[in-house]
Amino acid sequence: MKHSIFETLHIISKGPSDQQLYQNAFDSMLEGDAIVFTQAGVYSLLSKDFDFPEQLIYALSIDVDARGLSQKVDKRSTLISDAQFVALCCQYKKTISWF
Amino acid sequence: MNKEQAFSLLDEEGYLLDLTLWSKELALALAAADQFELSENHWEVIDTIREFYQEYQLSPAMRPLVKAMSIKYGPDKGRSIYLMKLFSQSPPKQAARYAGLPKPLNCL
Amino acid sequence: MQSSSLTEPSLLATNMKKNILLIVRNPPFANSSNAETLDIAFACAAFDLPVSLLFLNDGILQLANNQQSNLLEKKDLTNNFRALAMYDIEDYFVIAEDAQRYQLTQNDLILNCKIINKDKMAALIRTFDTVINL
Amino acid sequence: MIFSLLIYASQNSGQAEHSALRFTRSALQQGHSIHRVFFYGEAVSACSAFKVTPRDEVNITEQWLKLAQDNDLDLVVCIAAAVRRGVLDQAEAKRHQKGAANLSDGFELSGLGQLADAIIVSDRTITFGN
Repeated sequence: MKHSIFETLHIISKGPSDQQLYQNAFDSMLEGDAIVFTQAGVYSLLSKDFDFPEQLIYALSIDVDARGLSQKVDKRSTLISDAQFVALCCQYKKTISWF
Repeated sequence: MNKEQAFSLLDEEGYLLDLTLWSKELALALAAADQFELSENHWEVIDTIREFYQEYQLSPAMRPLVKAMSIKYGPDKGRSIYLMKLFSQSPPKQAARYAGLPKPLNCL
Repeated sequence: MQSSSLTEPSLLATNMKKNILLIVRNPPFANSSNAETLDIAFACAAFDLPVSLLFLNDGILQLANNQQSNLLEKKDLTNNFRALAMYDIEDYFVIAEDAQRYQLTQNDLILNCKIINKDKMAALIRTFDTVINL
Repeated sequence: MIFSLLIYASQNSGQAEHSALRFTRSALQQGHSIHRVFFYGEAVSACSAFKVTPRDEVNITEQWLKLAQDNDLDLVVCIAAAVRRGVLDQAEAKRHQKGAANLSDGFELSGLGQLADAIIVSDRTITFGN
């Protein structure tokens, strides 16, 4: 793990067509934050030209698989299990849910 | 207003069903039914809580009621211990009942 | 990824007060989230938790004065929002870019808000222990 | 760690409630404790005993109840949000003079103070919505 500070974990569960929500979420991020895409949020991993912020990007693998996206996800993201999701919530100081 | 007339206007918990039907006589009848005497000090609280509702459309919890009393009558009366002495039950609930207001939210 | 450390004691010391940020993002009359966020603020105040509010994006529209919700046969939430000060909640933020988008100035708002630029928002959010964003 | 969950969406409006259930299971499996699961907003519909789930679909209310029984979970439903949406326990049904109560056994109606308490007591309070 390159990063050593774990500040806010942003849990984004809406798809990227909700541009305003994404803008608000990205505007609220700083160094040390990370994103977990869950639910429809995992559709963000589809678009090749999607403008990810610099933060670490995770996606809940069950939500990716359920949507048939496992072969198509953006390689900049890391797929995580439920257990790893819980572990991230412990590791980061707080979570903010965006939906 | 007698007890039966007053009680016919209340819900199961004793709060006024139609807020526009409040009157001082109703408050007196409710207090009498509780064997509770409303002094000048009690009326100050009832007036304050009614004004609070007018202003904010909310029945206040303890903290804002204390603050409203403090603003209107000064720090001696703007203290929770003062309100607790005046009202035997929870002051925000009891005063709201006599004042003909809805039960305060977030009563735990 | 590191595994969580289960041996680590609970991070919360018993008397430590967490500060809470409630984000209001919806316009008036949209759904119940603004009212339900406000009710969380009142409940936290009863527990002496320090609460701040950030009116983000369309949330700023909730603060616009001269609303007449009675025309829609709705209870006026702006009166309820003004009650926050009576619960000793007086820390309100709006984003300058949102105010500009809707041509709102401090004089148009029912609460006395701190107006911050969008690029200061992330730093603001970082100062809170708990964020609720309904 | 001590977690609490704030669920703010119903099973019918998306996936959030299921996500919350999975999170709770996983946290418990890893030895964390769940101080409280607080159902707010549309999530109160999870707690209606009058809800009928088709036989070939998963009944999420039953899953919560099973998880709660096995792990002694505190499932609290916001009383104001619930009453507004027609989810009543015996006391509320009587108070509001409704014909029947429909809060599922295993859930408790209570005030938002329970959420404030959960925030104070828990290391993390995680919101699930959609």
